[in-house]
Amino acid sequence: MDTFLLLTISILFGIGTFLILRRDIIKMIIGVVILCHSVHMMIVSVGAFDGIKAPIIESSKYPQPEYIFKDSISEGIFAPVVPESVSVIYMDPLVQALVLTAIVINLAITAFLLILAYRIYEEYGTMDADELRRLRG
Amino acid sequence: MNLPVAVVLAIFLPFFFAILVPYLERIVKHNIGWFSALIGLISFLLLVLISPEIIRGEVIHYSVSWIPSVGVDFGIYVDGLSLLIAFLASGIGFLIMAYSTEYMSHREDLARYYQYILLFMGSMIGMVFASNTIQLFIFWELTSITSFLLIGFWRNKPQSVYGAKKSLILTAGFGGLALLTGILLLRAITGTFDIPTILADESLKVLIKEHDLFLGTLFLIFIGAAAKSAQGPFYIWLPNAMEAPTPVSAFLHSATMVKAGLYLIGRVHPIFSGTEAWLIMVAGTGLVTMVVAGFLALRQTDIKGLLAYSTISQLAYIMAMYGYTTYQDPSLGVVAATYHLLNHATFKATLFLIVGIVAHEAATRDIKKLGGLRKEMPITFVIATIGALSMAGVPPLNGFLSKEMFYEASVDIGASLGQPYNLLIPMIAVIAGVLTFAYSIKIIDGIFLGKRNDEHLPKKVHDPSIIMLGPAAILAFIVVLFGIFPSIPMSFIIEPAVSGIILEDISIYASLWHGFTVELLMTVVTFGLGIIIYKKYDAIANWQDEFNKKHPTFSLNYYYDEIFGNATENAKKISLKFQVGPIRAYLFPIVLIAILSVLFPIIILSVELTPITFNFETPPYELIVFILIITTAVMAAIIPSYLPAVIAVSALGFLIGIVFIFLLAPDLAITQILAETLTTIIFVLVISKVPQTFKEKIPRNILYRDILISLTVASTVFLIMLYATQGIIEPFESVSHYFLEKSILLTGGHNIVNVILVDFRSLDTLGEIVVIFLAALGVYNLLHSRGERK
Amino acid sequence: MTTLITQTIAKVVVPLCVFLSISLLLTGHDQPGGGFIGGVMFATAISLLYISFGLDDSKKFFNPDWSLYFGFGLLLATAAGIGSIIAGYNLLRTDYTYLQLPLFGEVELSSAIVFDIGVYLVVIGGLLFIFKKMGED
Amino acid sequence: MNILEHTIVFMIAIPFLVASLMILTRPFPEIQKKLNVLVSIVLLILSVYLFSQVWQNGIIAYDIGDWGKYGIVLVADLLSASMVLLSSIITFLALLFSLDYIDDKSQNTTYHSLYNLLIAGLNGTFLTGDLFNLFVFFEILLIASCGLLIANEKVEITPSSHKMEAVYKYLILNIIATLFMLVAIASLYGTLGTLNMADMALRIGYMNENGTLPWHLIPTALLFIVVFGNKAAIFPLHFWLPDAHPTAPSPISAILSGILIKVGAYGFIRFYYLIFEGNLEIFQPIIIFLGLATIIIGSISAVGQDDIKKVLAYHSIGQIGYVFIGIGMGTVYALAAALIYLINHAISKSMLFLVSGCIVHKIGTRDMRKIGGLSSTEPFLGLMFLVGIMSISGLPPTSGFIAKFVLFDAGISGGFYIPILIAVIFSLFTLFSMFKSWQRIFWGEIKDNIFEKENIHQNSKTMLSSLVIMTVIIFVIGLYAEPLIAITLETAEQILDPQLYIDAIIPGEVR
Repeated sequence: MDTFLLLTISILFGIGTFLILRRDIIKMIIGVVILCHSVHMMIVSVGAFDGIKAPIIESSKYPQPEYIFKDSISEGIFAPVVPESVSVIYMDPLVQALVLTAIVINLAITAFLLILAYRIYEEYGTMDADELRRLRG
Repeated sequence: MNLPVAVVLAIFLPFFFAILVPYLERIVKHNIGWFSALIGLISFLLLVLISPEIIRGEVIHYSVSWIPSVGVDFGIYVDGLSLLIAFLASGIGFLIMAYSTEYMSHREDLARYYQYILLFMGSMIGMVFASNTIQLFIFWELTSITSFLLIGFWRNKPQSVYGAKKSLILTAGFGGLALLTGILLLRAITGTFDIPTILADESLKVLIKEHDLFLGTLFLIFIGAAAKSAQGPFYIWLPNAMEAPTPVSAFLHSATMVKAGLYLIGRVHPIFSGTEAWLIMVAGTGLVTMVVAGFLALRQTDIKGLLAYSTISQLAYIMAMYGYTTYQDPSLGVVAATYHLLNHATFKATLFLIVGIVAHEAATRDIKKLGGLRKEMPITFVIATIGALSMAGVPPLNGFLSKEMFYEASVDIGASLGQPYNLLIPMIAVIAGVLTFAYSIKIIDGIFLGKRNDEHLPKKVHDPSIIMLGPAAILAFIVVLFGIFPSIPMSFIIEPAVSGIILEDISIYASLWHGFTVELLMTVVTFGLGIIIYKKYDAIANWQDEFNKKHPTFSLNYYYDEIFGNATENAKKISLKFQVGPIRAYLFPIVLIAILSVLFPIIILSVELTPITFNFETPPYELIVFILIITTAVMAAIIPSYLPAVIAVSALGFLIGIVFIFLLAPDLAITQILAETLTTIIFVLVISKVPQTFKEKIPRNILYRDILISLTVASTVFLIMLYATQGIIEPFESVSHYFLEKSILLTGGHNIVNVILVDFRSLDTLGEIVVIFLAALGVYNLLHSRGERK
Repeated sequence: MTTLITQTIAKVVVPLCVFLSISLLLTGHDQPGGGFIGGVMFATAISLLYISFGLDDSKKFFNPDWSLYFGFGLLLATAAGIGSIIAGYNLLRTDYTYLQLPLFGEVELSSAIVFDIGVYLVVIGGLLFIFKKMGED
Repeated sequence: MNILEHTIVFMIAIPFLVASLMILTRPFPEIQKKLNVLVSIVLLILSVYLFSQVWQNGIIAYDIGDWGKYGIVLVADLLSASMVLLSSIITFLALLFSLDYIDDKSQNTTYHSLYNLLIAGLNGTFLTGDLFNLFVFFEILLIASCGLLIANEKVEITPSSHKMEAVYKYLILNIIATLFMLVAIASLYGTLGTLNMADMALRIGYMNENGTLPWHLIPTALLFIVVFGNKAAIFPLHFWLPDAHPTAPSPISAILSGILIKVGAYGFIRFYYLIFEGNLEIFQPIIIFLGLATIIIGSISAVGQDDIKKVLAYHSIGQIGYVFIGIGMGTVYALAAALIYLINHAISKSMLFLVSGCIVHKIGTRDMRKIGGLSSTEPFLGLMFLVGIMSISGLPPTSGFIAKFVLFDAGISGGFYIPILIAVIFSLFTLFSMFKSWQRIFWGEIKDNIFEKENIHQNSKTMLSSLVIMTVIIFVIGLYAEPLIAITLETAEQILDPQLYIDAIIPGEVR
């Protein structure tokens, strides 16, 4: 996988970490958003194989099975068994599906968090997270 | 009747009726006391029924499987020792409940009172008959809890609350936990909870004594017993327990519950005794406690307090005597201890009942306000004198005999230990005896002799009715009877009990007059010194008061109050240190654990970092996007004003959409861009309602620290991801092959990402829409939580 | 934002977006798209409507109860899952068939579409519910 | 077609379905309530059935959509089935309680829907056999509990500012933790090529045997401490709990404390004893250490509180520490003890929160400095509270005693003397602060003004009945613990043999 991409992801993670340690609630939420972005890209980048096409099959309706799906640990075989001749041309679809789910979940949570921030402003009259200390002790 | 059934009935009858008491009380009203007393009597008679068997030297042992998975049975084990304590519990219980019918006002919550007492009685009987240690512990803790409830019977008095809490912490808490741990250690050594098994097996006993855990086991079990019997540093709970109604004090805190610890010592005597640790711990604690408590008893002005300290001191006699066992003579002291245990129950209960009567009639318990009541309360006076003189060890009462035996045992043990103990231990014994004698006189002199204190006493004071005098009279009669005819208790009670402890049959001869011996000399010295001490006491008391004023820290209660009284404030300080409020402080641990989780394997486990391949073949246009991503992220971080920062974040989101295009993920790119649009809209909606900026001023050092932390986290993540993106380890293959291969075949879909979402992993998608659903409901709740409250 | 220009644009764009979102939903199984993407598209379109006409004004002619949408959507998605149990399979099993339609030729019909419509409705309902509530506040 | 074969999935699908119905039936509040109670009973019965099936037939694996291990698999082994059963009991009783306790307006709108989704989240978390799916259910749990935290009680006891603050802290800390979970999942998938937990266990076991386990899987596994530790509120990840639990409405506090923090303990057991079973010797000392630290901080902090629900919340922290030392010790007996402890704490602590709810309902304050002498007017509540604190303090004859006894016994027979010593010492603190709180509330002088407030309510019979049921459970376990101990021992044996779990999902394989 592209090392520069990994570096970008890590730096984004670092920036996100820096932001969630701030006092400003909006900055914290921005930090959470950035962390989410970083994690999403991370998941996509661990995809099992680097293809050259998006995982959308254009061709035949019924492809002939090429892989063997079986587990035989005693022989050191873990499903699926991919023959030597096969080279995968598609990107790993699973990680993309996972990230899609994660994006949606994080969208919902960010929305909730933002409105919570608004309500906190209403209650406390400030955006300073350090002022949220009525429950200490 | 089947004997085990009788025993089980004797245990559970009180429990059963304790539950019924509140309902019965609605029917029989204030006569509930008599009803409860009847239960006590029935239990007593059931025990009488089985006593011939025990006197013959048999034991009743019967058990059923209860929690077999951990090897705990429910069983009964009746021998002389347990029967003795059970007789005390049920017999004195009966007398106390009868006495209480008159003592307790009808306005009190009688149902609760008798309920607790019956519960206690059942627990006590159950405790002594338990055949395994866990069962013993269960009933043991039940007695502590019922004691707690009874001490706090008058719940709105602050002293009751304090006393109840103290007794609970020290007996159920400290002692109970120590005992439980000790029991578990014992089981770890022997592999069983069953008491008769351990008692019967000589090889086990040898094993225990040679085991590494022996000292710990003995220590913990001893702590449990000492806490219950108010010995050593744990004595402090007993004086405060006197806040209970006086019959309760008589029953629990002198005659029965505090004997539980001694019972336990007697029970484990065959297991642990004969070792030096046993001698030092048990006898040593007893000897120290008897002197300290005797001394403290002498200076009490509250007669109930005086009796409390005297109880501690008397229990210490018994404790010391049980501890007197050396390698030479396993039964040394055991007879005397068991006999004194019985005697103490009789005379101390008598005295408590008298105190109850006096306090009831004269409306005070302060010895300075009392005095000269002998003419008005002649019968009470006689009974009280019998009790007090027995405690003082005056012949021909039973206390005299056991005191003599105590001296004898002390001399013997001293002799067997050699210099300097042959003088030291008898001396300590005599000092304790002197103090006992002095405070015994003080009770009689303070209440009944001397001048009547008209200033404080009510005009008319008289003997109470037969209901209150009866129980005390019966106990006093026993005191005299056992004193004049010591062979009665010896052959019927003490012999079986002692043989239950030393595990062999024994025949004891005792008589009131046993010739001129060293012990008799010691007794005479005791009486002489006792009178002198009592006469000179005022001087000692003054010195003591001075000392206490100068050194307030020289007291166990001081430390108890320091620890538990100020516990709330101290603990609050600690909790404030951790629960500081700002969320940043709570986020650090998460970040730190993340960092540590990478450092830990590298440093502690010193794993080898396997070589990896880097890939720097990035097209320039992608590089530009990466640089833009970082730039926008940094802008979002450093721009103080919200709107530009949000726009920067939004741009970042779109750029990430472009990265997804590079990664050949069209669905993701569309989703990312649309989701970013929506996020931005909500962001803008929110920041339009709050101030446009906050302008946090970050101190230099915090800035550097946070940057350092962020960089560390970033490199942590980088390191993990670098290895995680090295591809799937041989010989594994990704399950993605399945989706690529089967998608069209099984679902007919060409867009595999979508197929995974709606077919292969549709539960994830269902979960994801549930999160949206929940977010919508959550937002509703958020916005409506203020509702009408504004 | 409630200017004539934006309103005019909205009048054109919103129906287009709605149409696009429906087509994204329906073709999702074979092309990029699907219930979630379609739903977000729809939500974006309606939020554009809300923004350009103002929430209060747009309520006059267009005021659905979005909570019913996401309630019904989840019901549909779960029911689609349970439907496969009634059909004798495990939960959320999907199947497909090819239909010969006169105009379109051979069309793939997947049972997953029901589930996807549920997703679509929840996304629309949930996101727009949040917008509306926040906007009303 | 046998519909009962699908019991395992109904535990999740029915609450989903009902949650959507609750939104659609908002105009009919009475129907909502009755329907929800009915569904709770059905779920309770189904969870009993599921448990009995697992008990008789062994581990049940259910492929969602029949895709085998490539899709998402739900797995009911003894551990997850008993956790589901426990959560059904607690949620049912808490629901009964909340019917008359929660503000009517809240109930008509979102409460029942959120409640069902919380149940679904719990069941899903316990049953899922897929790591990413676990993440999804964690998020469901998170948002559902946040939504419920801000539901209103009939008594206006908690200012909404407190609720906002508590939710904010709870949410942020959990979001960050779950993001780390995603990092860890990414790392695991990138290395192993699977998300199925059984498959992962198989592959890691294979690599352990061949000595080719890549080093970065150890930090990845340690990252899960953040995730599960945060759910379980172990030190130093517990900071959200003392804010969130007291702030929530009492029945929700009961669920949060009773069952939600157990999700973390469950996660620890599942993750380390299944997937990283071969590397346990690295993790066990860490778990014990964290458990002890949790006990110490929880027990000490609890002593210093004046707020009755805060005392209970801090005790939840302390008590979860005991569960963790049981998990860390890792023998069959110790794991069984940890489970017993967990079950006991779930029931006793929920009951205590419900009793405190009754007190709040009646008196309108949580501050113990303002309450006193309640036992003369509320003897029944006093008794219930006493039973609860006896159980938490580990006094016989309650279930708490059995729990403490087996845990200490397991520790001592396993040779863990120092951890057990610390645990014993700090259970004294538990006893002290629990009984002190009881005395402060129920003994002492009655404060004059407590009954004069306007917003006091009588405790209804349904509220009290759920307390009574819990008391009965506490005593039944306390007096006849054999079935529970036998079941948990069997469960622990199953946990310690991951091959059983793997076989159920990937049949026919020898590891």
